[in-house]
Amino acid sequence: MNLLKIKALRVYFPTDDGIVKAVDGVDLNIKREEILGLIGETGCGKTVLGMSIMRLIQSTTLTDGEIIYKDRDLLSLSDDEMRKIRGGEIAMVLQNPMTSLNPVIRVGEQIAETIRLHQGLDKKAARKRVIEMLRDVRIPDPEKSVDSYPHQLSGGMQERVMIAMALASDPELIIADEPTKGLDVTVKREIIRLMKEVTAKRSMLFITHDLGAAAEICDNIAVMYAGELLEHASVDSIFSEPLHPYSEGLLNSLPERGLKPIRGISPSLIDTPQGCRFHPRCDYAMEICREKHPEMVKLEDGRAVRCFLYA
Amino acid sequence: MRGALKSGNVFCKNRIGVTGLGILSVFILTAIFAPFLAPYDPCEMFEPMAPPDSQHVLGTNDIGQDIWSELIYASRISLFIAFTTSIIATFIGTLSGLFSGYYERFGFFVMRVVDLFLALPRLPLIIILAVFMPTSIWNLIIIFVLFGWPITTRIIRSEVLTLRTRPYIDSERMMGAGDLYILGRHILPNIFPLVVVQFVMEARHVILAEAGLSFLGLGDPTSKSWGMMLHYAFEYPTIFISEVWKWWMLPPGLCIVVVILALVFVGFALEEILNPRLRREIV
Amino acid sequence: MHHLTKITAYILIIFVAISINFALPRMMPGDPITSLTDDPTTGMPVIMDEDIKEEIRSYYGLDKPISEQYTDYLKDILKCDLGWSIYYNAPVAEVIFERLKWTLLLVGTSTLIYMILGIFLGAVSAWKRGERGDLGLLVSVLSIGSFPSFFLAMLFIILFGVKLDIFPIFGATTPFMEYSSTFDAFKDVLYHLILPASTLVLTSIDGPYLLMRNSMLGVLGEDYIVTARAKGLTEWAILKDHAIKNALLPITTVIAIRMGFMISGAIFVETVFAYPGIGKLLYDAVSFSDYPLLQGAFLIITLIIIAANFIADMTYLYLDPRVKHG
Amino acid sequence: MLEVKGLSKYFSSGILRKRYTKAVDDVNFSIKRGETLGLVGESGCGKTTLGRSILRLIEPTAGKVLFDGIDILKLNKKELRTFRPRMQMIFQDPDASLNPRMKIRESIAEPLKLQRVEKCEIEGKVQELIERVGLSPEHANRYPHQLSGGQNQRVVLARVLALNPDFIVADEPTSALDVSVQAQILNLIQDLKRELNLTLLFISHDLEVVRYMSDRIAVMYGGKIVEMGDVEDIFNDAKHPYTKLLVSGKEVV
Repeated sequence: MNLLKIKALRVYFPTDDGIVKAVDGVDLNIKREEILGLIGETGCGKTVLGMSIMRLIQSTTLTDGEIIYKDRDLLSLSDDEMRKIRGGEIAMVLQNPMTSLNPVIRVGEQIAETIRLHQGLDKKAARKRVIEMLRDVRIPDPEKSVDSYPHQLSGGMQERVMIAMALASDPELIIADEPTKGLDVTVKREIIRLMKEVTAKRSMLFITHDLGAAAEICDNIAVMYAGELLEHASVDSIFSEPLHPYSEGLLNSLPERGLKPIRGISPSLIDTPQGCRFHPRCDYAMEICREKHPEMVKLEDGRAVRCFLYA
Repeated sequence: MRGALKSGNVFCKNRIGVTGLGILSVFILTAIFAPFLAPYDPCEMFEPMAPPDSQHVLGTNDIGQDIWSELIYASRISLFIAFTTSIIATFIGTLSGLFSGYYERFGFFVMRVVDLFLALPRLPLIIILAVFMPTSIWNLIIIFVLFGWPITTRIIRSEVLTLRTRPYIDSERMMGAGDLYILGRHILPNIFPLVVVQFVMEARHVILAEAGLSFLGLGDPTSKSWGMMLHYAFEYPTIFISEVWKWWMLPPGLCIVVVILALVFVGFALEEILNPRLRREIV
Repeated sequence: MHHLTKITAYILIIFVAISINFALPRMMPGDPITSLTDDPTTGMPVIMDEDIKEEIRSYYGLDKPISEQYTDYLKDILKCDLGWSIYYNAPVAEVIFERLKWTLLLVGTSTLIYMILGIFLGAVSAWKRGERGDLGLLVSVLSIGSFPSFFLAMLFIILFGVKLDIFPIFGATTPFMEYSSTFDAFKDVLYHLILPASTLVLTSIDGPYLLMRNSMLGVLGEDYIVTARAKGLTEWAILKDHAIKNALLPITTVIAIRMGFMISGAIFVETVFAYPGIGKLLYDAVSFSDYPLLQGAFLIITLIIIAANFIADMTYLYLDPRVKHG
Repeated sequence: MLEVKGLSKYFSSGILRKRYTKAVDDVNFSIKRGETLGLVGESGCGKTTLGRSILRLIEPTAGKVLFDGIDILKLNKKELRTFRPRMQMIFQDPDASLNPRMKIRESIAEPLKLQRVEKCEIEGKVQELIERVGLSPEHANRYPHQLSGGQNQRVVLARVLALNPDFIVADEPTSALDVSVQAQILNLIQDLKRELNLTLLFISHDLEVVRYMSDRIAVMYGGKIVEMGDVEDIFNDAKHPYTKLLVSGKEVV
C-alpha cells in the first residue's frame, strides 16, 4: 500500500539565467515500510525533490503536480496543516549535521523542541524522552550528552543527533538527504547500520549519490538524471542487471567495477538536451533518442525504465 | 566570486546604487566647475543678512557673502577632503592589509597597532589633535588618514587571510611564483571590490567627521566647507528664532545629508552585490 | 587565559590614551607655548608677555626633565587631579564630575532605546527581506542616519522648540525652577531629555539596524533554519528561538562598542541643546581655549568608552557557548 | 627517488601553556620512480598535512625529505622556488584550485610564463595541453565558474603538466566529484602517469579508489603510518587492526 504518491511533480526556479527545471515531471510512490533510494549525481534535482515533499522550498518557486500523503495532497494543504505534518508524520534528516544543528542551542533542547511540539509533552517529560532517544541512537553517556553543544560532538555523533531529532516525533516517513556525506568509512558503516535499525517499521526516502550506501540499506532504487527519473527497480535487480544505460554507466564508474566512466558531463537544468536527456552521453543512442523524449516504460517484473531500448 | 564577476552588470540593476551614483556625480561636477557655476566670488561682500532675492538666490550671511556661491565653493572643500583622505587611507590600508595578511609575523605587529587605533575613541582624539595642530586642510587630511587606515587594514587583512589558504594560491607557489607576483596578480584583483567598498565607506565617514569638526569650529576658516558654514550659522544669535535658518542653515546641512546618503546608497549596493551571504544562489 | 590577555590589552590602551594626552601639548612643532597661544580660529599668534609664558611653563612643569614631568602627570591622575580649569576657575576634576551625570543620563537612555529599537527593526527588515516593508525601513533608516547629529538637533529645535513650542530647547532642567515634588523634578528632567535623546537615537540607529539586518540575513540562510522549519516550528518560533539569538551573538560586541559613538555623538547634541554634560564641556573648552579642561574631558570620555568596550568584550565571552566551552 | 625520513609536524596552540598536536609523527617511506604510493586514512589522520609537508607548503617540524638525493627541507627560499616546479600538487576542490578571475587560457598559460617559455610558443602549447587533458578549444575562453568540477580538474591537470613535473602529490583529487566524473579523472591521471612516467603520492579516504590507482598502499592513523605494503597484501592479509577494520567492511556492490 502506498504511503506517499508523487504525481507529475514539477519544481521550477526562475533565475537571471533562465528557468532551472530542478524537478521536471516525476512520478514516484513510496510504500509503507519501504526504504526507497533516490540516486543521482550533483545537480540532478534529488535534493529539491526531497525538500519539495516537505514544502521547504522558497515561495518564488513554481511547483506543479500532486504529492499525496495518505489521501491528502500536501501541496494544497494550508501552511498550518502542513506544519503539523512536517517534523511530525514526515521527518527529515538534512545533509551536513555540522551546519544543520543550531550551534548555540544544546542538542538536547534541539531534540526536545520537536517532542514538545508534536507530542505535547512538558519540559521534564520531554527531557526524559530525549535521553531515551539519545540512548536509542547509541550516543554514549546520554545524560551528559543531552547538555552538550553541537561543536562538542564529533561528526558521527552529530549525525546521530540528527537522526534522533528525526525520530523524536515517531514519524511514519523519513526523508534522509545524503546522511552519509563526508563521513569516514568506518563511521559511515555504523550510521548505515543504525539507520537500517531505526527505520525497520517506517518508510524512508534515502537520497544519496553513494551507490554503496544505497545498496546496503534500500529495498528499491529510483535513479534520477537531469530532473527526471530514468529507472525504478528493486535494489537487487538494479545492481545485478541495470537496464538504463545511465544506471549501467553509473555502476561501471565505481572503482570496484573497473572505473569505466560515462563520457561528457551532466547537462545544466536550464537547458536540457532535446529528446532523451541522456542521449549525448549514451553509447546506445539511436536516431529516435535525439528526436523524441522517451516515456517511462513499465516492464513485466514491476520495473520501470525511461529508454527506447525497452519501448 | 561568481557574483563579483557579474558585479558590474548587477550594479546597474540595483536601483539604490544607481541613484546614489547619480547624486554623487552631480555634486562632483558642481565641485569641479564651481567657478563657472557660482555667480559671485564667495569672499566678495555685499549687504549682510540680506534675505533671498533675484540677486542672491540664498541671501547673504552675517558678513555679507553670497550664500549660494559659498555653498557651491564649499562643495569643493568638503568633497576634496573626503576623497583625498579616502584615497590615501584606503591605499595605505590596502597595502598594509595585503602584506600583513600574507606575511604572518609582519601582520602580527601591524595588527597590534591597528588594535590600538581601533580601541581608542576616534572622534575625541580627532578633536584634541585638531585643537593642538595648526588648522589647515592638509592637517585635517593627515588627522583623518591617521584614523582611517586601520579599519581598512583589518578588513583587507582578514580577506587576504582567507584567500591565502585557497588551493590556487598554493598551486601558484608550487609553480615557483614569487610572493610579490602572487600578491599582485592573484590576491589583489580578488580583493579589489572590497577596496572599493572601503573607499566609499571611508569617504562617508570623513564627510561626517569633517562637518562635525568644522561645526565645532576646528575647521580651516580660510576655506569654508559646509560644516564651517553651519558653524557660523549656529553662532549667529537669532538663527533659531528668525527665518534666516531657511537659507543659511538648511542648504549646507542638506548638502551634507544628501552626499552622505548618496555614499551610503552606493556602499550599500556594492556590499549587497559582493557579500555572498546576502546573495545566496538557489539549488 | 582569554581574560588575562584582554585585561592586559585594556590596561595598555588606557596607558596609551593617558600618554597621548600627556604628549600632545608637548609634541607640537616649535615651542609648546606658541602653539598653545595661537588663536585656534585664525592661527594667528596671540601676543603674550614673558611673565604669563613663564607661568604657563611652570604650570605644565615644562621646566623639569620630560621623564619627571611624565611621572608627575601619572601621579596626579591617580590622585584624580586633572589640573585647574582656566575658564571655570575650579579644579578640572570637579567641573567634569558635576557634568558627568547628565551625559550618562543622556547617553544611557539613548543607548538603551536605540539598541532595542535598532535590533528590532533590523530583525523585522531581514525577516521581510525584499518586501515593501523592508525597503521602506531600509531607505528611511539609511536616510535618517545620514543626518549629522548637530544638524538634526538644530532642525528639532526649530521645529519642536520654536515652531511648535512643545519642548524646551536648551538645558537639562528649567532654570531657577523650584520643584514641589521629586516627581515634578523627574518630569522636568524627562521633558528636557526628549529632544536630545531622540536626536541621538535617530542619528545612531542605522548602526545596530544594519548590523542586525545583515547578521539576520546570514542566519536565515543557514542550514539550521531549514532544520527548524523541517521540525514543523512556526515562523514565529523559528524567529524567536533560532534566528534572533544566533544573529545577535556576533554583533553584541560591535553594538556595545558603538557606545563610544554615542558619547562622541553626545558632544554635538549637548552642544546644540546646551545640555550641561561633558560633551558641551568639551565644546566650551575648545571655544574658550581652556586646555587643562579640554584634556581632562578628553581623558574621562576616553576612559568611559574604553570601559564600555571592555564590558562588551567580557559579556560576549560569557554569551557564546562556542567561545565559553572552547 | 623520493625518500621521507622521520618527518614530523606538530601544531601548537595556547600562548602560555603550549599544547602540541602531533599531526604527522615520525613518518618514514620512500617511493620509486614511476611508482604510485596510495595513502589512506580517515579525516584528521594527518594525510593532507603529510602531503603538504613534503612539498613544504607547510614547514615540517622535523625530518628529511630527500628528492633525488637533495634534502628539500634544507633548501633556502630561492632554491626552493626554482626547485618546486619539479614537484606538483593536485588539490581536492578543483573549483578553488583556479583563480576565479582568470580565463582558462590564462590559467594554463601562467605556469609556462613563469617558466619563461617564449611568448610565441605559449599559445600553441596551451592548445596542446587543452587537448591533452580532454577539453575542447572552446573552453579556453571560459572562466572556471562556467565549467563543471570535472572540467576544472582537467584544467588543473593541464597546468601541472605544463611544468613537466617528476613527482605529483594528488590530495583527494576526485572526492569532490561525482562517480561518473571521478572515473574520467582517475583514468586520465593513470594515462598521463604511464605516458610521462610520473611518480605519484595518491592521498584518499576511499580504499577502493586507492586500490585501483596504486602500486603500494600506506595506511595512516593518528599521524603515523601504521601499515605499508603491496596492494594485494593489504587487502588480503592486513596486519594492523585499523587496516583490518577498513578492509573488512567493504560494501559489497
